[in-house]
Amino acid sequence: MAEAGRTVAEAPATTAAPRSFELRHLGLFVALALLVAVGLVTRPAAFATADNLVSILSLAATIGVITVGATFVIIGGGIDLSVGAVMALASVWATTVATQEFGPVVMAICAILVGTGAGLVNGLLVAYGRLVPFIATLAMLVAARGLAQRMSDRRTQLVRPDNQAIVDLATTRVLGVPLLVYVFALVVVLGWILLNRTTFGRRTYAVGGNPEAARLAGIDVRRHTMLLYALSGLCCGIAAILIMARTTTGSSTHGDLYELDAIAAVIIGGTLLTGGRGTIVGSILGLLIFTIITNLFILNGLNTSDQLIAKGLIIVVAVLLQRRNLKERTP
Amino acid sequence: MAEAGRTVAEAPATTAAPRSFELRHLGLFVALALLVAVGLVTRPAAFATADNLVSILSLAATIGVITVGATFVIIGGGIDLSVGAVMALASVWATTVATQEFGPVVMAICAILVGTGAGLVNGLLVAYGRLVPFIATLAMLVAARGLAQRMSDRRTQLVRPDNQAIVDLATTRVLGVPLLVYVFALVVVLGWILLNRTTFGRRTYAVGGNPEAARLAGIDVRRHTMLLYALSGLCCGIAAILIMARTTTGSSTHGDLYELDAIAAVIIGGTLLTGGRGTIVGSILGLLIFTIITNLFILNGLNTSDQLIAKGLIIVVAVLLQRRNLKERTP
Amino acid sequence: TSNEPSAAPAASAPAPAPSAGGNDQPGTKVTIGFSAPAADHGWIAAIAKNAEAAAKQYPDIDFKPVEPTNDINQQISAVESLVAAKVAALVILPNDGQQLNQVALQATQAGIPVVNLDRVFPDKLAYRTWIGGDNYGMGVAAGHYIGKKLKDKGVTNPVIVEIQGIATLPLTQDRSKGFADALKTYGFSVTAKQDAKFTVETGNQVATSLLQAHKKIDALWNHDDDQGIGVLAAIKEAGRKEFFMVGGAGSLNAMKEIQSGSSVLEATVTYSPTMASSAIKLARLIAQGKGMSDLVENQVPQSITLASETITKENVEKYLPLGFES
Amino acid sequence: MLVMRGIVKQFPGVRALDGVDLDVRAGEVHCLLGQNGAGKSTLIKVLAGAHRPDEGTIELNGVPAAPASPVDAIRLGIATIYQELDLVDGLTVADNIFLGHEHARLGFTDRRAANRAAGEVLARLGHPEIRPSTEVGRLPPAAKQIVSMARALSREARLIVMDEPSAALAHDEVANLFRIIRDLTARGVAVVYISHRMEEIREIGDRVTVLKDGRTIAVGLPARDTPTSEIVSLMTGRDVEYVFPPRASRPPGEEVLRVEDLSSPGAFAGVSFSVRAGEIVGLAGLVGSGRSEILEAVYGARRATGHVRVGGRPVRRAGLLQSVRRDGPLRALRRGGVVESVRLGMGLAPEERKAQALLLDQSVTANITLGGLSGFARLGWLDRARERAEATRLAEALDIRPRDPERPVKTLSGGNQQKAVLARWLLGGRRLLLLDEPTRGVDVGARAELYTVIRRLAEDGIGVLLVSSEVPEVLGLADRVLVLREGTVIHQGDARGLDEHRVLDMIMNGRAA
Ligand SMILES: Nc1ncnc2c1ncn2[C@@H]1O[C@H](COP(=O)(O)OP(=O)(O)OP(=O)(O)O)[C@@H](O)[C@H]1O
Ligand SMILES: Nc1ncnc2c1ncn2[C@@H]1O[C@H](COP(=O)(O)OP(=O)(O)OP(=O)(O)O)[C@@H](O)[C@H]1O
Ligand SMILES: O[C@@H]1[C@H](O)[C@H](O)CO[C@H]1O
Ligand SMILES: [Mg+2]
Ligand SMILES: [Mg+2]
Repeated sequence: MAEAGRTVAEAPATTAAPRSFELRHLGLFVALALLVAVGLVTRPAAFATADNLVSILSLAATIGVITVGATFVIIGGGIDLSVGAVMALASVWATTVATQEFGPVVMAICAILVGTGAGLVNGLLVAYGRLVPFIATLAMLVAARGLAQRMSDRRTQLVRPDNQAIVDLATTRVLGVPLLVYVFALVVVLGWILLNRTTFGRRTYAVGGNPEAARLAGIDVRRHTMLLYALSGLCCGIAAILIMARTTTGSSTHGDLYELDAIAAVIIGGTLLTGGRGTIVGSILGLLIFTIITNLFILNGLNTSDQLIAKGLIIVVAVLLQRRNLKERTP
Repeated sequence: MAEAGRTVAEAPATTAAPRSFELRHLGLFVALALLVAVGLVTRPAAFATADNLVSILSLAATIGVITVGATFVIIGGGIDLSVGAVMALASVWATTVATQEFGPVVMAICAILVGTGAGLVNGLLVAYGRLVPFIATLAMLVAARGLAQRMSDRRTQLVRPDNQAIVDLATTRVLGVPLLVYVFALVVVLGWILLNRTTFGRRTYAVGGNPEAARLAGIDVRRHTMLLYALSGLCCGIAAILIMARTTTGSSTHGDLYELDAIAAVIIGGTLLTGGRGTIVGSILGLLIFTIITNLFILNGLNTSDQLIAKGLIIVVAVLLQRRNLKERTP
Repeated sequence: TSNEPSAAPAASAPAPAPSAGGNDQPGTKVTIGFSAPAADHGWIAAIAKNAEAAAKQYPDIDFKPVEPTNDINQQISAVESLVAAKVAALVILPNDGQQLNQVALQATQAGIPVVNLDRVFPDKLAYRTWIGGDNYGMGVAAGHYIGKKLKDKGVTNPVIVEIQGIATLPLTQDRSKGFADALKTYGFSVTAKQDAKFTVETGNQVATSLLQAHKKIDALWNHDDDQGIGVLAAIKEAGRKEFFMVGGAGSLNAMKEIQSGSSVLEATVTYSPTMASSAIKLARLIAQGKGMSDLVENQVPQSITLASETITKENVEKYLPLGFES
Repeated sequence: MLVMRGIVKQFPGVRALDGVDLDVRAGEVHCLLGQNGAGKSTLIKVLAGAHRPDEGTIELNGVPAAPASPVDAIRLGIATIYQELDLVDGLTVADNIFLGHEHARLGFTDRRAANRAAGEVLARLGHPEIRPSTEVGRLPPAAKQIVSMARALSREARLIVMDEPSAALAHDEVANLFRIIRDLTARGVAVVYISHRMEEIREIGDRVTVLKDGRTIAVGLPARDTPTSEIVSLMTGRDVEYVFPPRASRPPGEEVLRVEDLSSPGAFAGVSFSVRAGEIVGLAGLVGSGRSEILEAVYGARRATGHVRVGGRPVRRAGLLQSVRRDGPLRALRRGGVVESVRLGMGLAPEERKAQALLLDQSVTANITLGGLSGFARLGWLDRARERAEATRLAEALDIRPRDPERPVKTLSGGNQQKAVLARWLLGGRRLLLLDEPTRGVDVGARAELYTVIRRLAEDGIGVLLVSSEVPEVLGLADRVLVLREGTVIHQGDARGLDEHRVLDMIMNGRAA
């Protein structure tokens, strides 16, 4: 049943805005602008520097790549809880002694294959095994972390100096911006194109919005669903490369709780958990809001407890700002 | 006009499973039975003892109470990510020096009020503030943890010896079973009655299954939604009492990741994340499956990594057992 | 740095030192239960491994580890199951000493001696012996290293940054207190502190933003060498070199960095996971009713606090064999 | 008894109601007529408290009454059967009927009393076979419609509003519905009745109000005496020829579909027929006679045994576990075979538009092009301009209103949504169309256009398999008719040799021609 709304429905469309997408993003932009304003006021010197901007983008890059994949899965009516664990597994696999032998390119390919493979397993379980996505990917979360621990013997695996090329992604800058930010940007752009300009994207909305209708319209819903999870896994693989670059390590502890962060970014960005609606731009804006909040707190030296309280309040306020545009959710 | 063939609702011999609820539970029972068999084979002496059963139930009690509340929220089409944090906050509030002054009864009442209050705030945000439940309760999660840390100054607060009555819930046994297991059982029974034998329960299914239809039928969907979250908060308050009893402390770290565990139990129990369907019995069976898996691991002394891998596989197998009855799952 | 490093037990698979009194001679067979938090980072992983390795050396130990978990509720059940199995002694590294106090007390009351490892139970009735590191002392050691060095350089009003571990652990609070107290003796104080979660990634994230917040830093103390890998990566990424850094715990990786002198990491203060090996040995002795043969007393002492030592480029050679892998 | 004056309701970008008046007397059946999108459903939602009007007054028995919510309206004695089914699938029939006014004491439900009472209402509706304890999600559409009605009847209402209650019903069911309506009016209950079927208006209606573009343009016309042509031209603003387009003169071409011995347990058995290029084959039968199921099985969307061949070649099914056979008989046509069916040129316009066909959140364009997306793409890359142009062309051809192909489909009126469903398969590239109740909820004017379109498709060489509960529609449009009864074909023959009376006789009494 695709139409089960998860929010209290108002009269079906009392205020249905015909151009709600732009408006919804407007709300996010306002929230973002407010945060920037706070940054400018509280830490004028540190916040508005190009350096800090780059630093925010670098912080956002890893999870940002994952968020792109998560957006697809969620629009397609699913959910992927395994993202953080799959990224961890990919990072561990790519940094084993055996893999590192073959140099940075093979390491990168390894990460991507492991990520995509795990995603494919998720996809098979959900699409053909008919497991509820929440459960299938939860199982993958648990198993992937276990496997990562096993492979690494619970050690943090350093990227060897001769595979420095991986780490260069974080340290080499072009026009003052680290390569990994370009990778992030590229994934976002490709994701946007895939979602908005291709049949794959259109089918993703259909599969998530009304799977039965999609099926009767001749879409291979199962295959498509499987591909969505594989895509999410692919993104985890790419993210694994970025986290290896940033931390110079592969570790079973990487990506802890990414699933929550990624889903939160997607949803604050206006994608419905029930599927069928959403945008990449929204997800990225949502993610940036979260990242900037944390950055601001640290710049201002707030302690974690206060950070948490403030974060809760800010989330509520940010979402209230776009509330009006969300009124017409699925009835 | 009573010709034959005028029936619109008679299924002559449809193969559709007519009693899917029982069947679905059957799948869970089979999974549970298999686990018990594994326990009996691997650890014949330790597993099947009354003592071990009690220990499983004590372990399940805290999160079990929370799961009851979560079942309501999810059937009602929502989600509550804040359960663990709210429980932590309630436990901290109830163990502050100021509260402990007034003795165990006031402590218990305090925990319940704090839990219900936080739930009510969730409910107000979702129902009247129109926030997406995922975001509203995520904000509450974050804020409640922060507040709990702040109140406790990040320290673990011991239940004072003169308030031992709280701790007695865990230590006093009636017929060999600790009191807190009775509390758990009571909450389950009351929850079952509320869901299956009252108008509140019927309306919960309606609100989750088709909120627009519920509204048109004259149900105050918002008020009902708000009450569902308050109910979940109430359960967190009760769970806080149990965790104080078990750990003899209030702490901001209590209930970490309970949200995932509770939701997983509910969903493995056959409740749809999209709302409108589900049972308390299923949730409790789901929870017991998880708890017994852990218990088996403890008894068998498996190492962590292998445990995680095994756990992932077991989850998949357990759910495949009930797969057929879940065809109408979230897309 | 008072102890001779050679006197400390070796990090991994330390061979039982042939000691006086023949304490290592096989005695009555004893079952030792072991419960610790989930091995989700190097230090805890080293704890688990050291405990297991120590147990393996004694044919008279039947080692019974239970599922490591970060959930208190589950650790309670795990310990309960060990009590129910009537082990001869228990070694417990609790997620939180206060929260596990009750079960430890129950175990003790059931006649099972409890060796409390690292995070301490508040109630002395709850355990027979405590062995652990000196968290306050660790902070003090780091504070002295930083304070002295800055004083020597003649820096006034230095920017001192502290990256803590998990904020809600009492040991974190102890470490910070020791650090602040030691710095105070030089007239310095901590400029900014943030907590990470003992993982590489969180260390990296927190450091990235802290480096943005403070464009000029004089010294940085990071509580934990595991998360330190991430901290160092962030520092390299930002290309910052103007300050020096002190680590915590004493991982192999940190020692190598110190030895190579290629990064800002100049020193680390120890908090050695070898304590787990010792804890198993103590549990065995207690269960078998023996004392520590190097001591005069007939019984194992009630508490043993390891000293926190400061490892620098000068002495790192000696410590390398003790470093645990992150 | 009910007086509505100057009702205005504005949606973003649309003025759905622009000053509507309505007078309803106690004990009468008041028909509300209007084209698709005229504002009928919006008006009754205002009356039911589901929408709040921007302007206007409502009086009930001389007392101002403006229901601010559905609860209010129910309290005022207004019960409503909505156009879109408003049932909760996860609850039982009895739970649904009494939702919001449960049989309960102190909040505790009395299941037995509820089941008994539900049984009584259903019996009164002539459907004792619908069990009160059945989950509503398991019922076919027609049975759901009955449950919806039972719910309205269970409220002791003074005014019952019915928004296209007969759209999901077949002939005999409609007769039954009318019996109940007469029962009600005899007891002084007023009924507001919306339907696009003129003959129903004639039979049951007392007075007629006509809406056009959100305005009342005729009030209180006598339902029985006003000529159809007058009503239709009031509604549409022009004269509509309400006749079926002439059949093709050319003989049909080669077979595009051949069905042999198709059976699906519990639904139908031993069905064999074929459809030729340029031929329209109609399936007539009662609700529950298995017509939809046959369509689904042919389409590969439902398990069945037997042979299905399309375009002379066997249909290959793309199920995961399915072995592909080059030729020879296919067994176990599995779900999941739809992909292949669509690839081979089939298209199904299903019966339940909301559940089975529409992406409610998506634009009209996205909905129309969903079935033929690859036609607008090269290597997966969409040509959006061409896509939009094509969708706009079809929207115009079917007169989908409002004329904005970027509007979300959920903001369209029911009839316009139905047209969007049909438009999907008119895109081109089809060899065989399966149309299940294609005119459900479509207004008279648009219906005539639709008939022309379907006929023209046939002339272009497409085969059409048509299911409709309106026998005249089957007879008027189809070249050949299959009459079904309880899952078996009892008659197969040329449409010209049949009339409505004979078909009804066959489907009701099982008498083969
Ligand atoms: N929720 C909504 N948001 C925006 N526009 C709407 C909404 N609901 C209806 N409309 C518009 O209001 C107008 C009237 O629609 P309504 O559903 O009342 O028509 P109707 O007369 O019932 O038509 P039909 O015979 O097709 O059911 C249409 O133009 C429709 O597009
Ligand atoms: N109570 C029921 N539970 C499950 N399935 C049912 C039930 N009643 C009917 N069905 C299924 O629905 C079918 C009939 O419903 P349906 O209305 O789709 O028939 P139809 O002939 O296609 O009529 P129409 O063309 O009006 O839709 C039955 O053949 C049966 O398979
Ligand atoms: O878990 C913590 C950290 O690993 C720290 O570095 C040493 O103390 C342990 O208890
Ligand atoms: Mg309508
Ligand atoms: Mg049908």
